[in-house]
Amino acid sequence: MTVLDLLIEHAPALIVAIPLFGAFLMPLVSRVNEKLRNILALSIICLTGFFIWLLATDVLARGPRLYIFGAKNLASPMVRILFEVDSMSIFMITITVILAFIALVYSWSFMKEHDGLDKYYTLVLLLIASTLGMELTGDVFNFFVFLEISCIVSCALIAFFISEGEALEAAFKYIVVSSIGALFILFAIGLLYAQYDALNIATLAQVLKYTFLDKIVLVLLVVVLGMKAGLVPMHMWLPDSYGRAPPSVTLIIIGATLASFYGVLRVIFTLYGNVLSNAMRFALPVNVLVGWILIALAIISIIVGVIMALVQTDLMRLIAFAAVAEVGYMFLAIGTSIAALGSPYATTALQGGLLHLLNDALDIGLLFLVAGALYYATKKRLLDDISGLARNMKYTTVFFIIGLLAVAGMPPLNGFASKFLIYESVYQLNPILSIVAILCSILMLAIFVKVFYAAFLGPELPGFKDVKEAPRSMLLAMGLVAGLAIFIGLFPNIVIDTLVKPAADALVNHAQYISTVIGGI
Amino acid sequence: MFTLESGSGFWNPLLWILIVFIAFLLLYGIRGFGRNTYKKDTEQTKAFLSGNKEPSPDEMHVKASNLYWGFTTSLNNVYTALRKMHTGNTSDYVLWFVIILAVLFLVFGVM
Amino acid sequence: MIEYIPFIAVVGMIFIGLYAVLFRRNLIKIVIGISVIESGVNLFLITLGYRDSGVAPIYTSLPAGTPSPQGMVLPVPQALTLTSIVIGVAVLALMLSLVMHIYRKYGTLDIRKIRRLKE
Amino acid sequence: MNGMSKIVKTTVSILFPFTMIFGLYVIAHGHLTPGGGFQGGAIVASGCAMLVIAYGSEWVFERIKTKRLAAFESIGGLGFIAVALLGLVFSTVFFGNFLAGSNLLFGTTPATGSTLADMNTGGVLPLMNFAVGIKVIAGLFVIVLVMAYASSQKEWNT
Repeated sequence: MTVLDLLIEHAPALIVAIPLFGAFLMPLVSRVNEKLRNILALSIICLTGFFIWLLATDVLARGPRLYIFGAKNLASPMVRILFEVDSMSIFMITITVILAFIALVYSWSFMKEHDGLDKYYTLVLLLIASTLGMELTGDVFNFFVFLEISCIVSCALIAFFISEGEALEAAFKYIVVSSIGALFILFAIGLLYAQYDALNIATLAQVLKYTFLDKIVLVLLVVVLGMKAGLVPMHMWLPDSYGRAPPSVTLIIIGATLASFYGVLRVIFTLYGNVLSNAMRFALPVNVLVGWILIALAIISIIVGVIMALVQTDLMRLIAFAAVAEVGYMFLAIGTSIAALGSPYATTALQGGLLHLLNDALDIGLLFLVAGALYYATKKRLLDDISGLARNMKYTTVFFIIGLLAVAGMPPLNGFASKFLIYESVYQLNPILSIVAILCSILMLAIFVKVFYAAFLGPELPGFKDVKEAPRSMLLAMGLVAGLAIFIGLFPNIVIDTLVKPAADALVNHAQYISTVIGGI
Repeated sequence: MFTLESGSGFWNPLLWILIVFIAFLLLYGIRGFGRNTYKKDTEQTKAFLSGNKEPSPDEMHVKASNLYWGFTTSLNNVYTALRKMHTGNTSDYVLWFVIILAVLFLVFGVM
Repeated sequence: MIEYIPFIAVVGMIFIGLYAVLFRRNLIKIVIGISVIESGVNLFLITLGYRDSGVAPIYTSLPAGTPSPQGMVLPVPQALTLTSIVIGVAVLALMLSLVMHIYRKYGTLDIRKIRRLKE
Repeated sequence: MNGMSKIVKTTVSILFPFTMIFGLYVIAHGHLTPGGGFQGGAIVASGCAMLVIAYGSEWVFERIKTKRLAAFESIGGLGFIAVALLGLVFSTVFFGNFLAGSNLLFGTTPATGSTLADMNTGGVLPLMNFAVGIKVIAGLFVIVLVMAYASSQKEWNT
């Protein structure tokens, strides 16, 4: 066994352990030197990325991996803590680590003038570790624990600008909503444990029978995770917290939100994968019912998100409402793929939804970074107060145009590639849904053209004569995201073939997920 | 390799860029047929406001909240309803969650 | 019948907590409501692990004559509950400190007045 | 926050050592009896909170630096993960219990059946309990101190 094999074997544990270790190291290091701390945080993320790359090459080539904590030979497997990594997890952790790297590069300059940065870096690394944990774990209770850690840490980070009352308010709303949600998840986990004496997802998926209690569990898990992902009408915490958190943090919180979305996928496709298409309700298979419920909520999300974004005056809040709409597109694709399970366009829809997950993270993230750069340069949040910034902030303007086109789904940027797949597949389920989605996408373009006009064009206001371009690290971060957006836009096939297709296959093929655990013990 | 198949259609970004490039070339060619009467730094380039003076940038600036006035006014009913929904009250956030939970319980036949 | 009483208590506590979160206006009372929901869920987990006349699951201090694994209560729900309690402490501390700072900024604890972020 | 009356102060002075000892006992015996790092840490931290209430936060602030407590908290967290990583090194699995049954520190194999508990068992569990204990003591004490500090500030409505 070579060193490389050993590293790959232990990669699932190390991917979570290294950011966790780094998080506790931060307060000690920042007593020594501030610059050293920033470099250390970045290198920790790079190291995590290296392990993710190692793991990804192995999992994509050889199928799911199992990592069992604490013991080599298993006497009673059901109570062991285990991580299970399949292609879907690989897809998610790749997104998370990319977002984390960009956020840390961005916060080098953005957070420079604030104090309490040792705690900031600790919390950021904890948030990254918990998000990675949510995506790697193969155990419902650990999922809950990581979810709660990410709630607590995100709440503390949202309240980072503690001198603003609104930040505190947003953080309080976030913690109330998410802790109630997490408690309901714990209740659902208790119900599962009471029936099947098991906590790990694969064992549960194998023995699940869709009893009365399982229905309760399904509803609880889907609704709570949907709320954490920002599904209308449970989305209201999202604009509050996205709009008030520091933009670099927002990027990582987007990652945590997407991890909740991943939870929905895991629950529906893997945990309930065996039973959904067999059980009946209203003379319909339950998967059709679940699919149409998700589609209905998704369409409402798209419409409400876009319509509300149009009238926002606060730039970051506006982008947050656009993020709600983007989450709606993802749920639309997923709902279609569940409702039409087995038909050829279901796979297309699933691939489109997953690709859109990546694109949403990048596009919305890029817009938040640009909004943060504007805030850094002008110290103004409201759109009415800013004007004519394109004269002094040339690079930022270019990045905003890229983000604008990408988020509105204009060719040839990445947003179009995924929305194209979603439109085409949803059209085969029901044309009206597709038409609504396209109309809302056009409205989204109109909204961001308005933002572009208001912030970058127009006369030069006297207060902004000597506004400076954003510092270099922020430009680098924005450039990285923009570059990725263009790359995925021009070569969507490369991403789909290497990451998205295996992930979609892993979701649909839940028998493999189950047999990895049952066979591996 | 660069063509994205969706089962019923396809999307090729490079092809698209090629077409747009050709379209731009054509437009540029058509533009060359026009007459060039534009002269820099003359009266011609100034805004004509019926002889009035040009106002200061502050007054001239159309604020973001005034854009799309027609759209928001015609959808006034929708906006009133949505504003009523977004109360900003934390209890209401949780209430929506409980309502969705209850509705789905009904749909799935738990209650 | 008697073994159902804890479950009834669980449902009761969750509903009381939800009532407090939904209809009380004081921030502190909302925090208490969340705490009550959490206690209800913890009680649920503990009740799941209960076994009639079971003993604590410690092998070395087993009373003589107890059947080895069958006579013990389940340890896993207890571990889950402990984890949940630890998380609950963190959430509670965070919420209370947020309430303190909110009171300082807004001068009120009424949830209906703490809504600068709306629409 | 000012201190309370002399009676309270005296009572707290007498009770404080016992609280400490009990908390440390719960931490140290975490692998044998109910309790462990978090519970014991909470007991110790509540003893410290008692001190804050009786003597006032300023009295405590003169003697304790929150920065040092925060460093202790990091050390606790680092220790926990370091022990887990050592498990990876010595026992080839993360969180592996490499000390159990090794006849080294905490390495004796416990006797089954109804016997007296042996302190020298448990492998890495006691070490993890100590790490968690340090972290929880420091963390909860910092929370109490920061809350006391925030609520003792004069300008409340700014």
